[in-house]
Amino acid sequence: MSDRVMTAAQAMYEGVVQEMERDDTVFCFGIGVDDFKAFYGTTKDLHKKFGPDRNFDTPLSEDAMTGFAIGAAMAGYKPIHCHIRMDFLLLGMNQLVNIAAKARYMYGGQVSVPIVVRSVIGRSWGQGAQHSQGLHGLFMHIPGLKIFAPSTPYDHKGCLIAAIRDPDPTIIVEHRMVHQQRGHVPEELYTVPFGRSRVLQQGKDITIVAISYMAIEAMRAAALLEEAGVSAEVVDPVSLAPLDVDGITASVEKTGRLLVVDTDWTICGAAAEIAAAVMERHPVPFKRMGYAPVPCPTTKNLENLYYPNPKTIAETAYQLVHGKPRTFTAPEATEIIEFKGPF
Amino acid sequence: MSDRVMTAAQAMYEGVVQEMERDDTVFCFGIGVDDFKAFYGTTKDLHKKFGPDRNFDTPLSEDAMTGFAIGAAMAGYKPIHCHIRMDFLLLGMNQLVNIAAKARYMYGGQVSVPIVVRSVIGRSWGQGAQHSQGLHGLFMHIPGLKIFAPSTPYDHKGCLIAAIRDPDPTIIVEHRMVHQQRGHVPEELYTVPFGRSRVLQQGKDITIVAISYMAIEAMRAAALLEEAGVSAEVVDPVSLAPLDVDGITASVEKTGRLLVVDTDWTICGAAAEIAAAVMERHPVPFKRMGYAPVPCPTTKNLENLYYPNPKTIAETAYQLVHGKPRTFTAPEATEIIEFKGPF
Amino acid sequence: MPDLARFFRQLYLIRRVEEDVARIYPTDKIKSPVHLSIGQEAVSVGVCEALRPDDVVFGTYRSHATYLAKGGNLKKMLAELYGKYTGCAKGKGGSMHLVDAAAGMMGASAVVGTTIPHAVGYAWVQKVKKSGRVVVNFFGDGASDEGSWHESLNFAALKKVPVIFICENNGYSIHSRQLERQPHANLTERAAQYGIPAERIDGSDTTLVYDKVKKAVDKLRGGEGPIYIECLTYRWREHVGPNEDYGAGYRDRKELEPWLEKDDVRRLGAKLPEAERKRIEAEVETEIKEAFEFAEKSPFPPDSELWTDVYA
Amino acid sequence: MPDLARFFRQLYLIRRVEEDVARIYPTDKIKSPVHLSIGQEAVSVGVCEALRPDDVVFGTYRSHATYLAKGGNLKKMLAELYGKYTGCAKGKGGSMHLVDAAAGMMGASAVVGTTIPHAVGYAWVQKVKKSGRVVVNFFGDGASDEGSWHESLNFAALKKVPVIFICENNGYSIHSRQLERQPHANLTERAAQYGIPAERIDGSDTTLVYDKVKKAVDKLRGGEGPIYIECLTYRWREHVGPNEDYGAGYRDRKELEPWLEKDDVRRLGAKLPEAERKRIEAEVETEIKEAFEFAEKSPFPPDSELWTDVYA
Ligand SMILES: Cc1ncc(C[n+]2csc(CCOP(=O)(O)OP(=O)(O)O)c2C)c(N)n1
Ligand SMILES: Cc1ncc(C[n+]2csc(CCOP(=O)(O)OP(=O)(O)O)c2C)c(N)n1
Ligand SMILES: [Mg+2]
Ligand SMILES: [Mg+2]
Repeated sequence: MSDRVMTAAQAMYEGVVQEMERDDTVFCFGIGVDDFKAFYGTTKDLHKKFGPDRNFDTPLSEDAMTGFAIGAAMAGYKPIHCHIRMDFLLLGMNQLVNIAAKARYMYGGQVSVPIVVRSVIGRSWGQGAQHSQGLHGLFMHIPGLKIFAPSTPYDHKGCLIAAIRDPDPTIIVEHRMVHQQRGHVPEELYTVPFGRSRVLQQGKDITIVAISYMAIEAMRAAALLEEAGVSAEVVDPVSLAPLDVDGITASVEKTGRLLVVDTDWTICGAAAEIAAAVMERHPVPFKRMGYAPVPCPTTKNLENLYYPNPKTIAETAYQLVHGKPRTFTAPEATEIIEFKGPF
Repeated sequence: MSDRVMTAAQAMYEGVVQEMERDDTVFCFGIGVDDFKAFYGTTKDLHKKFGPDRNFDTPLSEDAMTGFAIGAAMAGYKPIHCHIRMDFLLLGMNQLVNIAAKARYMYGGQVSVPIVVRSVIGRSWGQGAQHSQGLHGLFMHIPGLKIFAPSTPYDHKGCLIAAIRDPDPTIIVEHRMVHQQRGHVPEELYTVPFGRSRVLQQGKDITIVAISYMAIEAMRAAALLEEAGVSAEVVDPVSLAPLDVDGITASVEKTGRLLVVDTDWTICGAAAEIAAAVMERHPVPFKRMGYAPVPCPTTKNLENLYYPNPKTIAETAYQLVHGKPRTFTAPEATEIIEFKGPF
Repeated sequence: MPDLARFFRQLYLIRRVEEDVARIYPTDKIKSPVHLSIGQEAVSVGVCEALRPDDVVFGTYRSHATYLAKGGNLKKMLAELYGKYTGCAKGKGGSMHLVDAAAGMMGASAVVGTTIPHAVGYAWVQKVKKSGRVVVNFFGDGASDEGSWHESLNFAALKKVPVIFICENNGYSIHSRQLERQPHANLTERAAQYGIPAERIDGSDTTLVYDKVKKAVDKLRGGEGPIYIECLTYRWREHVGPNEDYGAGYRDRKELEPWLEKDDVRRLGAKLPEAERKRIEAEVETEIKEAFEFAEKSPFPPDSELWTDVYA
Repeated sequence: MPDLARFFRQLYLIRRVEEDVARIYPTDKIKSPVHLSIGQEAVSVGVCEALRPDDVVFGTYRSHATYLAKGGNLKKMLAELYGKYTGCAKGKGGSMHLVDAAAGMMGASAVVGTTIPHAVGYAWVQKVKKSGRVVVNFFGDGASDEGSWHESLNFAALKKVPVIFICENNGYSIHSRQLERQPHANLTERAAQYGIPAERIDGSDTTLVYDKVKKAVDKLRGGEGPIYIECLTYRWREHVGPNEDYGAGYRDRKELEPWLEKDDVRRLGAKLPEAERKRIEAEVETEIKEAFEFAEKSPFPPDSELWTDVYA
């Protein structure tokens, strides 16, 4: 159904509209959701469609706005709190970690906090140290939170709907370069399950587990690897918490090698966890890739070194498979096509 | 020199006094540092000794007080910011992660932020979900931060002095049950190096890497294991960032097995990182232990299940060494002796 | 119409429960911190008596009074302090996390200032739903230092939500006086700058608190909001734990004296006919005795409870 | 004594630099966001002209004006925007993180509200050292929503530190008007409640800003502090990027008109003898041309720079 091909951002928009039609208690809020930029287009005119109480702007008050969402959720509503940058979640950490993740437990089951936190990784166009961070590693550390990090338009819609309907606090890790990816999206309402990974491409020589935008880069790397005779299985975890350790391990049992590629740092990150969890069950040769362990530089030539890319992913995978290096020639970087400035 | 045996809390006090005598720009501040409880006795009367500008109380404003420390550090002072609970650092995350860890980098080397953040894990006496957390896993994830988590009185003094003198932002993870441990502490000023682990006990069958209070529990477990004929090498990482991966790996190369025990959750935590980093270099059978992946319950019987203890550590280690279970009988839990309420 | 007998009953109940908690504390049966409200009961009672059962309150770690004043179950509270399975949070929360959703006590947090925005969010939903329900948030002079206070008041005023901010100003955050943390003792004036009707009152006068809150509640039910009331009060015991601490050096026992004179447990008790007062006292004593027995006898949670209530 | 020629030179420099940044932007040579101060220059110039070189300022992501007004090196600024190794942050920071420690520009952060407490900490050290140096913090009406604003003002007032809070109120946070985020446009009155002398002034009048700040600085050097000044101003271009955005729907071009009339680049220029104005303009144009050439010609940082400046 080629008429149902759309971007991930459009899929988010479609999903939220359908859920807001279905359930009156669902509402969006956050800085800029009702302006003409409309949170990357994903909340476009929702206030006109559903009224100003269901899509509204806020002051710059990430701490209290997170608490506000928690209070509204305790009262039975389903807030979708939108952050144009994941970096700003650091201002809401106390509410997310000390309250949202713990409320049901410390209140002995009397209280639920079904909030959805949408946060976008702002990589591209020289965002620098404070506007480019993927920080899902921090949140995976905290029991009580659920986390999605979709890479396909299909999963964007399905994860959003699942998050809205779920009684637990859920963080959706988005990526503005992923927002522009296109793919088939069914019209009907559907959910994507928590705790289930998705095999994006089957392969037999190595399992590449790749998160968010890195799933897209990994698919590009897999194409390069194929030319070099290496068959890579690309697995998108989709759900970072709970994590589909069984599913990922099954793939690794088949291929015998593991490469984890993240849009985040590897130390105490998803890459560390996935590697450790798989190794506990089925030890194989493995490697981790992610941000260079430094703050993100602004200038393009250093930024290019900071992120894994199809070339470095293919080279690392090749080395793991064959035990020797091989140089790959990467196609032109697509970053600027996927998101162009100024913001 | 038995006259130099003291508690870790006393060692902290001695270290800070000596550094404040040596360097006029060193100062302590934080909620309650100048009251009669004196931050577990570690800042006792420093304001009387050095004046009210060098040991002062603050409003409840963890976010701005962290920023205040950063500003004072930029001006060339050496702030020691004291938090009676590590849980409260979540309110200062934005300043710690978005500024302290990144300032020198994003300002191209023009600015340094030599702050010391002391934060105490408040386990014991029914602290519950929000007053007991070790959260060092979160901070290890962030490049630009340095982290110490000492377990001996000797290292408490040496880490504090090293942190004060270091030009980078450093977090010291303390533990109020560790505060009561006694040991030899030299009178002179000395530093403990970043990035160097400490072998607390040599052994040949298994390496137990154990952090903060878990180093003490691991030593107790090692005694149980010895009775069962298992020789455990107990390694205290001391410095969590940078981490002494080489030193830990060398121990694992010798023993052939690894058990990591943390006072924090294992998912995306120090235990995940240590396991993954060692496995990348030298794969061996390993296990991770830490908080149960739930918020901390308040009631004692559930809390006992939440934490690793000498019995469960010994049992896990034994299973790793012998591939079969064995039940250990633990001595009376020492928790209440090491810290008794009400706070 | 304020019902003095009812006020007295609630004040007496809270005072006596906490005195018994303090008495039992040295036995270590309660193995977790307790922050007593002794001396501050009039605030919770005055406020909660002006509320409907379906109105909602959010508290702090110092919430024994709030919980009981809002009609929270006493047996479940004491069982919670004892860490028992029959506690309001199954023993998982303890004294700092009292909750009784059925009674409209929506929870208490041990991280200072964190429930202020919860109350705003909860109240915003009431406004959108036009439920007529009112939300109250209790917090201290210390909590007012936190950024969440500013952000929450600003947003509540912007959205005009039906929330009453009750600042229980006992003059201290742990051992720090208000003027050691704030340049002026003018929290009410600060709150007023957000366009919130704000008033500072004597929080030891139950009837006064009741009257002010009653008027506020009436306004809020009509769709106006928020309102801020600073209640001056005094903590008689140590910040945490069962004892007095006038010897610790940070405050003098002289400070306590005027508050002892204004103690509404005594003042209101004295206004009741003696027989009635005695009857109420006897009833309450029985209730308390039964609740402690209930707590003592109840079982600890089964091990499996470690794993429940994390995810739904 | 205000030196009008000097004011004009600084205003003209900043205006022209930013116009050229906007002109060059579509070439994609500057591959990072730019938040232009066009229209707001009078605030930075009026404030910084009243400071000594060893006084210190902290800015925001919108700090081209602040950086230049404080005497930051123009070549290094443009090289930074171009991502070059010769930039003030070696290309690692970009437009949002301008810094020139030697000139007293201590840095700018892209997370709104984060530098307010830095200024307080820096100023506190000056007070303790009795250095006589003064610290200024620039932030917006949006930043005033943040909890850090409340916490920082409270603490600065408590400790009486020599900091001047300059609220550059341009009426918007991105596309949100102040009254869409705050119940009243009374930030000055809010600040005053912390016991801080606070005043709202027309931020388009360089001389007025200068006079007010000069008086404030004199007070602070004597050991008093802090002081708060809200400067009303207007952002002529879009929030981020090189263009105007009056067609976007959130504001009308009519709003701009009064500000165009009060434009001090024109007003002050007109007060100078024409020859002097022309000479200044020519000098500045040369300086700008050279700086752009410098930026263009400079090399990008070597790969090894990825790894430096993380740890000392
Ligand atoms: C965010 C945070 N900072 C510090 C603490 C430590 N602490 C616990 S209670 C308290 C005092 C709070 O004072 P106030 O709000 O006036 O309430 P009171 O105890 O007087 O009832 C402090 C500082 C905490 N629990 N949370
Ligand atoms: C903590 C935080 N929240 C949100 C943003 C997104 N953001 C960037 S600039 C801006 C507007 C801030 O407005 P104001 O302080 O008035 O400064 P102005 O841009 O008007 O100069 C916002 C909301 C951010 N960078 N940081
Ligand atoms: Mg108080
Ligand atoms: Mg603005």
